[in-house]
Amino acid sequence: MIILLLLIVPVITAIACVFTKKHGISKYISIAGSFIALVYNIYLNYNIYTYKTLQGFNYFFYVDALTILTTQIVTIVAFAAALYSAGYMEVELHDCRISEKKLQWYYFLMHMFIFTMLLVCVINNLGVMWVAIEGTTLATTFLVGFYNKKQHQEAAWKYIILCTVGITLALFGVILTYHSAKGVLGEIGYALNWSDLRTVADKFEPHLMKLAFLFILVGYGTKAGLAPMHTWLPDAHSQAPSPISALFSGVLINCSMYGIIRYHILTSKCVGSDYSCTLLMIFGLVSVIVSIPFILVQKDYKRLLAFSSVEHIGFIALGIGFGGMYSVYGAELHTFNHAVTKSLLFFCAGNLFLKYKTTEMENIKGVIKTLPVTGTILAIGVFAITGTPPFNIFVSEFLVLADGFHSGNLFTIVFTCILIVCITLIFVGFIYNMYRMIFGTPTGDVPKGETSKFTIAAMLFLLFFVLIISFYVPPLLREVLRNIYDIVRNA
Amino acid sequence: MTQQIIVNSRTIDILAVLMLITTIILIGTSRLRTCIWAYACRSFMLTLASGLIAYFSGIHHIYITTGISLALKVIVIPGFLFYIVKKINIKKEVESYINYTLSLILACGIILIAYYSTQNIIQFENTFMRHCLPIALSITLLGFFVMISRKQAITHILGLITMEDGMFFAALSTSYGMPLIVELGLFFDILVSVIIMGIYVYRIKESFDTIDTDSLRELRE
Amino acid sequence: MAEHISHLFIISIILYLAGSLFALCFYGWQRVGNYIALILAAIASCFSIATAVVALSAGSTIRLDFTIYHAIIKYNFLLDPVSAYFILAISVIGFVAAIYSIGYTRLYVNKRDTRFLGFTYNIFLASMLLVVTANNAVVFMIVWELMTVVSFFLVIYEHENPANMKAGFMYIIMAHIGAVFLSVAFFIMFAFTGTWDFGFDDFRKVGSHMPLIYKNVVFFLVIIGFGIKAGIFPLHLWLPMAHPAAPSNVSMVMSGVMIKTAIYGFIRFYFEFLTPCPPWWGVVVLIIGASSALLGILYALTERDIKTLLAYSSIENNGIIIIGIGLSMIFKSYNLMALSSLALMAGLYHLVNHAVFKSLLFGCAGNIYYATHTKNIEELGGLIKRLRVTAPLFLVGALAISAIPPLNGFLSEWLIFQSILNGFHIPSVIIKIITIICGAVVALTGALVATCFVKAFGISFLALPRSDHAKKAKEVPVIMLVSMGLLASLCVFLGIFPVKVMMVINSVNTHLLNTNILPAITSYDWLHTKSVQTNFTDLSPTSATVLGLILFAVTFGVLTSIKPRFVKKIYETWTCGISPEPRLEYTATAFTRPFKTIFSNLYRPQREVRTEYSVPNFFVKSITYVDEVTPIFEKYFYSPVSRAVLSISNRVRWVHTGSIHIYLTYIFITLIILIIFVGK
Amino acid sequence: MTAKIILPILQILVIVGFSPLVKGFINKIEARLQCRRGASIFQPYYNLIKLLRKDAVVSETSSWIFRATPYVTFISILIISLLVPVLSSQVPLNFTGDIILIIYLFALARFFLVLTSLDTGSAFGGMGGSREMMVSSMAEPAMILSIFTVALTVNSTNLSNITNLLLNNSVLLLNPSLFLAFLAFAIVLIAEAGRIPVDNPFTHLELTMIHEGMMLEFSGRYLALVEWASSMKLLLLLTILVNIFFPWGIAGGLTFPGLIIAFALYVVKIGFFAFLIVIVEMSFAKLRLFRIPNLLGTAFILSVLAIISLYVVR
Repeated sequence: MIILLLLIVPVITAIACVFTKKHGISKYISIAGSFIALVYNIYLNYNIYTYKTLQGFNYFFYVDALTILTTQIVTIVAFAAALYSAGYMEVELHDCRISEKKLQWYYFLMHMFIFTMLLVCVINNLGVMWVAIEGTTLATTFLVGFYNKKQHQEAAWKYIILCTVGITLALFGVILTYHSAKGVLGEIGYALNWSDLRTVADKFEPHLMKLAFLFILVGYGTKAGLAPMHTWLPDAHSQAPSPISALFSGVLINCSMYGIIRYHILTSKCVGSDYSCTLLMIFGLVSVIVSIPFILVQKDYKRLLAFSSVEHIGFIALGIGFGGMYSVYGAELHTFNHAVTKSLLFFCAGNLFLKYKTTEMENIKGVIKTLPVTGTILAIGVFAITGTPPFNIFVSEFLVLADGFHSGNLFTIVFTCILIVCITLIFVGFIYNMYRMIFGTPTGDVPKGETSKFTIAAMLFLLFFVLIISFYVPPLLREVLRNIYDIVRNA
Repeated sequence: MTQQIIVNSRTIDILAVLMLITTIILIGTSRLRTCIWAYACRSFMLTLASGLIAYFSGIHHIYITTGISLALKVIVIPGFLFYIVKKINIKKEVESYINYTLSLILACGIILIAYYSTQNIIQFENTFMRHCLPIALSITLLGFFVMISRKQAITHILGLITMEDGMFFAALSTSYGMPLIVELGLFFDILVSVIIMGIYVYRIKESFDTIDTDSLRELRE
Repeated sequence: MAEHISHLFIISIILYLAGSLFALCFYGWQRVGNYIALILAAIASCFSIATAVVALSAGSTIRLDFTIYHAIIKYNFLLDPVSAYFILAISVIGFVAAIYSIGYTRLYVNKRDTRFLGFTYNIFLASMLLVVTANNAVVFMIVWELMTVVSFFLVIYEHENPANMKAGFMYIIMAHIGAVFLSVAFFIMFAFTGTWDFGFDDFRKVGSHMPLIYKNVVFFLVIIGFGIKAGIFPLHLWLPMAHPAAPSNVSMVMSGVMIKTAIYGFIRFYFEFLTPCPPWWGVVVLIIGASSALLGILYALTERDIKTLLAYSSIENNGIIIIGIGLSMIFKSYNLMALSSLALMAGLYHLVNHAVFKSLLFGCAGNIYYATHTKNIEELGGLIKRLRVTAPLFLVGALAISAIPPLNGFLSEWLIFQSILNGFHIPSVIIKIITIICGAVVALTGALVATCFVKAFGISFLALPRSDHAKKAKEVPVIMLVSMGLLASLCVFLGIFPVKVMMVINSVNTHLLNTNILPAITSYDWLHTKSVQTNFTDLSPTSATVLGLILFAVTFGVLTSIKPRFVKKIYETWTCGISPEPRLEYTATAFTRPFKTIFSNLYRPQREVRTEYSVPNFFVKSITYVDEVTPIFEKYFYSPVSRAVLSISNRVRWVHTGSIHIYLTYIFITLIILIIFVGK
Repeated sequence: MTAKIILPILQILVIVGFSPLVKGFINKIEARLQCRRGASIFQPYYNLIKLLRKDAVVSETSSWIFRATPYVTFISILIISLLVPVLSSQVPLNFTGDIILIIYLFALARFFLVLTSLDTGSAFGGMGGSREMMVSSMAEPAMILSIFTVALTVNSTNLSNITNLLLNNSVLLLNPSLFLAFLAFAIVLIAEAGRIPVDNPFTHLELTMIHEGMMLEFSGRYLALVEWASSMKLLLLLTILVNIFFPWGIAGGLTFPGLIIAFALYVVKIGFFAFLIVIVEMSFAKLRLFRIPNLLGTAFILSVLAIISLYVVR
């Protein structure tokens, strides 16, 4: 029941947003709703801290450490995005780019999107999880194409087609898993409950599971943005409104990754961890490598950030693939870090877009003078996202890389070395592209000053997490991460 | 009893092959309406198979899925597609990047791959799976292939629902369908996604004056 | 005792951080915020000086472990004599630079955000102190990069200038690459520690059981990693760009002490972590040091921008320090501990000397910039009459850096020569010869340094002003002069009373090498001062200075007695009959012209003379003379590499064609490949 | 004890007193060999006395550097003359410094001279200064290496110790490496002292002058000090050469007769090498400016060979 509450809050918020008579009030409803979800999630977190797992409706819902981390990320970024949207959309409304009715639908879709993501996490049944992941695509297509210009439609079309295709492929994986589970569990109904599957996964038919994992990896990998299935990602991220891009980059890809990890656990138990770990490592590394040229040579700052998401999701996959205690720990911490940092950067990008009305980096100079707060946060965020010490991403990347060396496996060490080279190149690309924009003499006649207080508040909210994790991981989070390792190693 | 099982599975096998043939028609034809008809036809056969399996196995909830499938896949979706075709007034034939002969050869290749990849699994099976699983996979992959090779946006939808048909059939033939709640969710998803795609096809037609996805190349590096 | 030291240290760090926060807090009053930050920095530096002094005199080792756990990272700090020595150098310069900044930042008041300067400056100093005390690889990397990032912001402080931005990019990118090399080095060693601690204590033990091949890899990684920070050739590229780009008060700290943190790294790795090390490591380090020293000064020689010149000279001086380190490594690997200690002493002595005189010189360059708003020495001249105090201060710095006795530069140069001479103890003939050749390189370098600084001082301070900037120059605020005076007197002190310094360094070496050589290298003489002594000879700069003063008194007395009333008549300089003009003066370019010709293989000078005639072709309207030096490392190494990376990237970007069909094909092919090759 | 006080004074007196004579001697010999009568051998003394009595003209462009330079130059050379063994191998002040200090004291003198050359704002001075720095820079490695060769032969850089050891252990002198070092040092000496073929001390023609160019603006007492310093430098370099490579006859102790003999032999040896310089000056033309590095490069190679042979022979 307590889990259901988490799901109900966004649904109610969504409906309230769209059916409220006063148009102006919907943004407050949205902020309040997401704030309640956030607080509630922290409460759930304490429950997990005490009980390790929670379940509801006869194991229809199942929450463990892995879930709670993902939902925590979802709620944090969702709250920030709600806060940010309030400011961002106000400006858009003011500039008459959208109508008030449309804004209400925007909030509706956003909260439905949040709902589907939460559903992905808390649902126990892998089949329903598939439905929910597909649901995220459907909820967001209109958000990608929100402004309804040519390029938005194009992005939305690519988004829905590529993601749906990917997810349909994943369905085959689900079916195969179900089939093999049925052979063991016999009775249908429970046969797709993850909490049951994980206990009997070692009895599954290995060939089936191998094939199933391939489909899952390609399918959910498309949604997660693993290369070479990531092609929708830069388009969708760059065309969606910035708060939505933040949700995309920060949490949506994590939700898909969450799905992959669930299957990874089953597969490793069934066929040994080498198989899925190696696949994850390869896809992870390919993603990191693929993102390099696009980060090095890039004109559009939102695309730059999108490609950086490809890199980071690759990194997370690698961390999971390394499979050591600290690399899994690091990868999961990285999920959190990436979510807050990348969302922060997308918020900065949103402010830039509001101010300059362009996403071309060449046309923007001297942000630090025009938008002092955004510029400063962007300057910090760029260092944070590239894994520069002392910022949070460094910590998680460091853990993963260290574990890569610690494993002593030559294959892993080679991967780690390549990874380090890649990270360095990405750093170069990021710094070069972004800092040309942040500093320098402002061009044009763009007036000085920040756009909205809400956007600043949202950014400071996320910056708080960035900085806190840089120096200190709260015990709650640490405990959650430890538990995740236990879950992944199936201990 | 054994005799019965063999007869049952042969029946399903035949239906499977028929479905495969309709999918190949989808690749082989150049008329959009024919494509939609082929889809409706295949969906019907799928529904038939579903009903037969429900009958053979005696699992009741499959009847429910059969019913929904009949309504959705055979009536609503093809109807919706016809409606779109009419609404946006597509006259052009379906263009393809690959010519028909080559398409068919590649389709053969894809079917081979499907058999090849499932061969490890099906050799232990004794239910309908022997042929059904590879065929289901073939249908999925062929649907995918359609999406790749055809230029028009509407064929993307067709390819996608073909893939979903394949999946549906796979689930049905291997495990007598998924749990009911999953099936319901699945149908809901298909319906919503087809509607959303339909809306976008319409919007694209409005903005780009064509539904040729070749023109959607603004966002690139 | 140990308690107090750690308290002092923590207080100083807290003060730095408080200063930086205060700077930000004073939102409306930029000046006040900045001043408070700088004053707090100065006070904090006093605390850290106290820390270092107490720690060095106690000779003890203090651990500071903070129990804030960050995942698995523990915040451990260790204050041993090595750290204390570096803390001393950093905080002395930090102190002086903080005072100097109070005056210098007036340059920026109302033009840009000076609070930011105060903010970053404090963090910068604090991060350097933490770098030299970190006792954990992760903490080290964190504070190391913090130092880099903060100094990057300082480099691009005047970001309107595209050249500064370029310098900043170069700096941050190269520094980051260096950090990556370092972290790989740490990772490799970490793989052999068998723990998850990352503590330096574990690394100290790892050297003995690590396979040599891995040690060699780590050795080279460390050379590159720290070498970039130290500015060794050919990894120096960022240094002559970044140091001049930063405001002068920051350049003081960057050139004076920041690049020394790399030396600190070398010492930690080569004397603690990777021991025992093979002799050839030392040889490699030695050769790197010697070539950096020579090339650094050769590039400094032709430079016209005074701050770039100083930056190149920093490369040279770092090279000399590295020579000391390299020699010490060689001796150590042959177990000649006393000599190892001597060579290390030479290096460490030069380190602190360089910190002092380079900060002095950068400060004076800052004065020049403050007064004239130009850094090009061709536009200066005649400043000795306008900046009456700055000029002698600069001269002291120039003399010190040219190793002219009795100033401090000479002492360390002398020690380097002595260590080189002691190279005859090395069993291997080839290493002996390399050592001696390095001695010749040091000698050549020394002579070139003198040339370079004669030029720098002579052209910018002497003769007639060459531009309006120089003509209108006025002396800078007193506070800047006072702080520079402090450094100048330090130059003299360190030169005349070397034994004090050597005692300090000896305590460092005793900790590091377990050899106390103090009795062997100092002795009392009849002037009751200590002289420096090696098995070759001894040296007493104190008595030499006294002697010089006596002789001066005698000479002056004799001359006065010969002609009691000596009259100086003032006339203009004879210039073949025309009245003297600035245009007739020798320029910096001309002054170093002979060197350009001699080393033309290195410089590859590109000369171009354009003559413009007026209407009848007999009268020359103007002559333009362009004389450029080809930056060979940039041209033949860095540019091709970066161009290759970019062109590959550009080609790969084609992958995103924009066609949804192609994208679908990627997924399809991936799936098929996986099914065929993996899923089977 | 008295000897310890007297000897340094004696040394200074010898160097200060005889340096103009060496110059006069060289000029005289050279004139004779060119079939001229030449000026008196004591002419340099007359010049100095005259100059010391004169007032000075100072350029209005110049600064205090200009006025400080003559003293700095003179004093630094004077300090050197206390550190070099002239008559006795036991220099009382040898704890003060060694050959490296001497080299850097020369550098001190040069540093200020070159600064002054820039101080007056005349182009000639700058030209002279620039060339002087070039020559000395090129000479530095060869000088250091040749001195290192000697130092490593006897394990000391202290001139007094070197002379002592070589005197007591003359076998050491029969060493090819020392011979090579001697050649290198001789070339360096010519360059450092500003003699033909590197520099022409007799000319004031701007294209050929190096050392003289820097001194163009000096007059009166200043010129005297600088001139004197440069002749002392020549004598000191000769003394170092003579007493390191040919230490025979130098007094081992501080006995009066020993010093007398030493002085006699010292005069002979200096005279001989001064004569050699004359011979060299007579038989070579002045080199073009950019040929000088080649000459000094030769010296460098010789000194490297010296070091190598030293190590290989050992």
